[in-house]
Amino acid sequence: MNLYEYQAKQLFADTGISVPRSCLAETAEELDKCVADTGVPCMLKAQVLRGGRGKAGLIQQADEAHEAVAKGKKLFDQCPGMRGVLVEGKLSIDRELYLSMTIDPVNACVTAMASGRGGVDIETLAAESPDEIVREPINVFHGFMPFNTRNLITPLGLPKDVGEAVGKLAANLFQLARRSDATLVEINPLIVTGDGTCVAADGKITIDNNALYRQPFEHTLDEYVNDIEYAAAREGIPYVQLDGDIGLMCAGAGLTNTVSDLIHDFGGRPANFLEFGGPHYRRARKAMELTLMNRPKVILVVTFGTIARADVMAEGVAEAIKALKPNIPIVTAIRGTGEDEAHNILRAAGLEPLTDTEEAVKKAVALASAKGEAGTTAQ
Amino acid sequence: MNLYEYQAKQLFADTGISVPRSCLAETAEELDKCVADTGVPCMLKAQVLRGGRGKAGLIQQADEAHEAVAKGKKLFDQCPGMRGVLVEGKLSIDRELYLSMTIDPVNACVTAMASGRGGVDIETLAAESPDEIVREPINVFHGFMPFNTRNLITPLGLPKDVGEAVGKLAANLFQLARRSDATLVEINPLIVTGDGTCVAADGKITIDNNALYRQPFEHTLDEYVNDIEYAAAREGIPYVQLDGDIGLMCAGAGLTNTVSDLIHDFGGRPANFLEFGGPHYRRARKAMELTLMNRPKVILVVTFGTIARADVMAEGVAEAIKALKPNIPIVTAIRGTGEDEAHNILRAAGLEPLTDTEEAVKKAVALASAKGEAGTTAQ
Amino acid sequence: MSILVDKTSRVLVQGITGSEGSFWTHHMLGMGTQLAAGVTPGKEGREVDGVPVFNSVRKAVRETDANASVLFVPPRFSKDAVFEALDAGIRTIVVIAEGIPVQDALEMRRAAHSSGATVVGGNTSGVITPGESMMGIFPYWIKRVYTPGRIGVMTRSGSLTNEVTAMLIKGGFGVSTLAGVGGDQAPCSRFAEILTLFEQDPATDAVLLIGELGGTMEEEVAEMLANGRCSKPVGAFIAGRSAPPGKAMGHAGAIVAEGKGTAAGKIACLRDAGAEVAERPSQVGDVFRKLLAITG
Amino acid sequence: MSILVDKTSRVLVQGITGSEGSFWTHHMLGMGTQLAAGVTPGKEGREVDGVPVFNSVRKAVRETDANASVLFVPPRFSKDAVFEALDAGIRTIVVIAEGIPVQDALEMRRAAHSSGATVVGGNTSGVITPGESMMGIFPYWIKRVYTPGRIGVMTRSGSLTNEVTAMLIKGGFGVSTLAGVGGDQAPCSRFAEILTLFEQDPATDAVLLIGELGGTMEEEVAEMLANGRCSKPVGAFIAGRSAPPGKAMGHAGAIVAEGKGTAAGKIACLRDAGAEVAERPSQVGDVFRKLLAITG
Repeated sequence: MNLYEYQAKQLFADTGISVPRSCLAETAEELDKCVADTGVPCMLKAQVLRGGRGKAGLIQQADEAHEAVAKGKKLFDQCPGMRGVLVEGKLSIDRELYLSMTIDPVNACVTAMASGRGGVDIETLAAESPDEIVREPINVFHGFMPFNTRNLITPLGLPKDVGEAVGKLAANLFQLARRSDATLVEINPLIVTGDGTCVAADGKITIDNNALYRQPFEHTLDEYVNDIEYAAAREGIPYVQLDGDIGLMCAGAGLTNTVSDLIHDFGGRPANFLEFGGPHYRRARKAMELTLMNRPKVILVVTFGTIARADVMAEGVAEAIKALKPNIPIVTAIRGTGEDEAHNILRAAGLEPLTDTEEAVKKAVALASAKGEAGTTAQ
Repeated sequence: MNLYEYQAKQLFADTGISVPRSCLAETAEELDKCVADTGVPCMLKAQVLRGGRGKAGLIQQADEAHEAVAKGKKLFDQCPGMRGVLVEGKLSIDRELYLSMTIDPVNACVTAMASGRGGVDIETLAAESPDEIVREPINVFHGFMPFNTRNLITPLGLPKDVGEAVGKLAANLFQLARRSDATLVEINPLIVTGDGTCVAADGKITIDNNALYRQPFEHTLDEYVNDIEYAAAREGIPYVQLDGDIGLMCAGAGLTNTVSDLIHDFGGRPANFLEFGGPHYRRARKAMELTLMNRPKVILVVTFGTIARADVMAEGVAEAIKALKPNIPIVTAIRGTGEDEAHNILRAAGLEPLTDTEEAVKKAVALASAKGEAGTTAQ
Repeated sequence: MSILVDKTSRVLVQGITGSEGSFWTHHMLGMGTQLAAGVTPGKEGREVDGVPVFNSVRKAVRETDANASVLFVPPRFSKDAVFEALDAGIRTIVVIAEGIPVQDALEMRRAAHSSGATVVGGNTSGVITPGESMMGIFPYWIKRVYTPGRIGVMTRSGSLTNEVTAMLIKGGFGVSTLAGVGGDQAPCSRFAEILTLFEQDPATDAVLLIGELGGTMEEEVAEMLANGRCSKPVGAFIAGRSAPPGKAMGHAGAIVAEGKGTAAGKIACLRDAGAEVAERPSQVGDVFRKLLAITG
Repeated sequence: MSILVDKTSRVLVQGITGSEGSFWTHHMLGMGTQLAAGVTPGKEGREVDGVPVFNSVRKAVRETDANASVLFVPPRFSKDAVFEALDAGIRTIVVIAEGIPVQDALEMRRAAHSSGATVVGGNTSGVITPGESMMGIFPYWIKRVYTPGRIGVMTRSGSLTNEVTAMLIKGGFGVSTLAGVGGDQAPCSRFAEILTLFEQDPATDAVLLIGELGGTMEEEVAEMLANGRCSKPVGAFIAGRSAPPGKAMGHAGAIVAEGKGTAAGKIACLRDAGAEVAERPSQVGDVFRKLLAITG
């Protein structure tokens, strides 16, 4: 889960990392007060979770108060329903650095990354000038040691006092990443002001969803692009919006991906990625509700489960059909634990229980491309 | 360095471990106020660093205020110059437990120890009922894990809520040991009161002298038994008071012990253990001052140094003789880096430069036992 | 022979008295697994399907010489359970739980390395040596998937494993050991490490890798092959060629970030390194016939 | 052959530009040690006695293939320096500093084990293979102590080592490797671990243990001998028979606590386990003549 910039900066401030003077206007009406509190010149930053805000015009600057308020209002118009506009005092920039903490699953460590070229997109920098990025692995048990600081900071060639300040800040950032279960903490740019102070001008923090139970953050859902993704996320069912016409209801992430690949191979297009295996295998009805929201031409159900028992899932599909009465064909290949009973249940529900995944995919693709024709509608 | 009980309890309190209500009377005059503050019945505990205070009558209890003050005054009389008397509220005792953290150099961990039989001397318990002591190794990188708590506490067979409280307390005690660079943290007894609260009724903490630079504790010197040990400790020179008549000035701990063993083997008795090698090898004069404070019959100097150069130490001995004019014989076996020059220096100072340790020891023993006779006095 | 677990393994079940733990204890016994003991704090003295329960791993190991452990423990307690097993000297550990915090997973992997142990998981079905022993939650009763043989299988997925392995068996092969490394972002064991075990296993002739988009585990295997650090033939199936970038496709580890970890990229580098990659599960039998130069 | 260090070792000096570091760099070179590089943060580009200086161990290792490191670093920075060396892949590390906090020493020892490394020290003169290489601060120029031969020496002490080893040489023997484990309460390597290395070293015929009161390192050696885990003869000298209990006798580790760790107890259990113990340094030659059944 990504945090908003203003949340990230609050965490920075709590960790002793300097951030610009700021005020969050949650509504357009609060802009006057926030601009007055912060003073001009100032920055106006839309608090949305998508990247590339600069290019999208979602970060503005203003030299006068009335200009600031006007630009802030425009941001609210551009992003209806957003979290707010962060009004920040403008910084005097002497230098822009890059600093982040990420996860290295291979070496089982946190990787600290720093660069003397901040403000640039780090992936672009990594592709164009990899030597300008310093990477330092931090042992999770030993913590951020003095030698880590030296390894990370010395190559940046900073003046001694700035280097020391950045080193201390990096150690704090590592602590923050560990303590807040972050998979990414990024300050880009980290501004060195004229008087040598280091200030986090932007902040990006991704919190591990698996650790939210021990973190104080509310799970925000506004990174989902549409209502169905939002609804699925609220239910905790893995779902990704796609643009085809075959509604997928599969169990198991790998199998779902494989079915999607096969659909493409055979000339079809999935309408969604949806996975109702694991803890969700008793929730076929909710899965079908979500799938139908996309108005697909056909529903394809493929499972091969262990704990996610075939009979239970088949029963769920049968019940979902009864309740939701989908007016489109449904193709099933439900296998695994209890599959014989599952097939009986499916037959009783008027469905043909296929057992071969490729055969099922081919059938679904054919049904979806048979425009206007009525398929084997359930019921 | 050992902390006083009142210091240990302050650390406990800072760590969230309950301690009895208390007041430290630093002088007899403060007893009235302390007893009034604490209330009666109360305990009166002499703040000295030696063990076995109970048996020595240095812990008293009193039911009335005037009795408390009188007993406190008596403690001040018994231990002139001591740090103070700790006046503590008396606890209602339901159960007495033992809990400690020590260092295990073999497994490179902190060992948590607990017993359901507190208030008893732990060495006695270890000898008599080793099964009643639970030992749990705590990995210094992983910290006090929940499974450590279970392993330590479950065998004590405590009621669930008490067990949980003791487990939490043990985790805190581990943190305290790590954070304060302690080599021993002991609560004996840990009192479980009638209402199930755990209170540290006594506290013993030993801080690693090598880590004092990063700890807030002042190095207290009143664990030294006499003025010479105190003076040596102030100089940082390793010194132990013994009861013989051969004054030892050696370099290197192992060599000093060996020379002491040889003295015993050949029928003599060292007056002291003193080691002026390592960082002190230029301090022969201070070493000789300390040695002479014991009024030995002979001084024996044995070294075999590397960085502690023989020539420098010989020069130091020669200068010390000039300055201190000891009226007793001095036997030397100074070897190692620069030994040829060392021997010239010693000869110039009127000393015979021996090279064999056993020969030197035998000579010193003979000189010490030659009662009343004048030895080869220096100068 | 086999890797990680065989009929001589004395398996411990942590969390044995829970509903999952007791359910799968029954099935692991049914599969023939030698279950030495179970652990649930506070439940010492009980039995689950005849398996004695202890309060702590240390005691269970002391009393029963258990030497491997499978964890049916909720994700938030998995780190503690793994560390307890490592502390008690166990060196083969399977972690079933899905939803373990990544920072915990890093610590588990690091601690395993420090102890010279192999921790497999989390978010895995576990490890099974068909016909011998099972540490995990496999439908071993589905004979068209769990048939003994000489192909080592390593996978990130559950259902897909059934799908693909069924095709391997259909092709006339069987499985030496099947090891699920799990679908998490930071699994405690990685494909390259499992492949090293298969390389040393005389009962394994070739290895089937069932991979998917995201991460770098398949690329690490390709590097191993390219460097000649594996002499056995490797066949692979990689899911997720059609997945859009930037989205987690079900598994936490299945996300294409910054253009890295695409299924297409993985397939290309595996092929460059000499592996055979099946386009579809149904081709897996042919792939291994080709790899092992079996005609007919 | 030898243990820990020999003429092929490519030695790094951490803290090379300090007064101790540069002084002993000169002497290590004089002894024949192959000094690959030095490290002092901020001093990259300099040379000390022709040895190039780098800012970090990682860079020094990358540029020079150094594979062992000796630390001339103040006690409060020793932990950082050891962790830096381990992180850079160095697996043989000698820590000279006296006065390292015990909690740091525990971490150093634990981290060394986790990495499969050997850290020797602190508070030691180091390790010397006479005639080949030296990582430490030995007066190798005193030929009556540092003569090559086939006896491995391990010791907790500095000056006493000179005293006792001189008697070994006087007795007609020489030293394969001399390793000082140091006088601290929690040394990073213990006698039993060093003895295991000597046991495996074909250039070592027998081992001289120079011990003293305090701790349990001598008892661990006795246990090793009693369990048959060392086939080579062990001779010992133990200092501190006359020391009073409860006092630290110079070394932090030399303290008899709770009646444990007396010199008499150590001597008794070593003898029970089959070691020969000299009462006085002057007897060491005879002890080894007896151990190696040399007549005359």
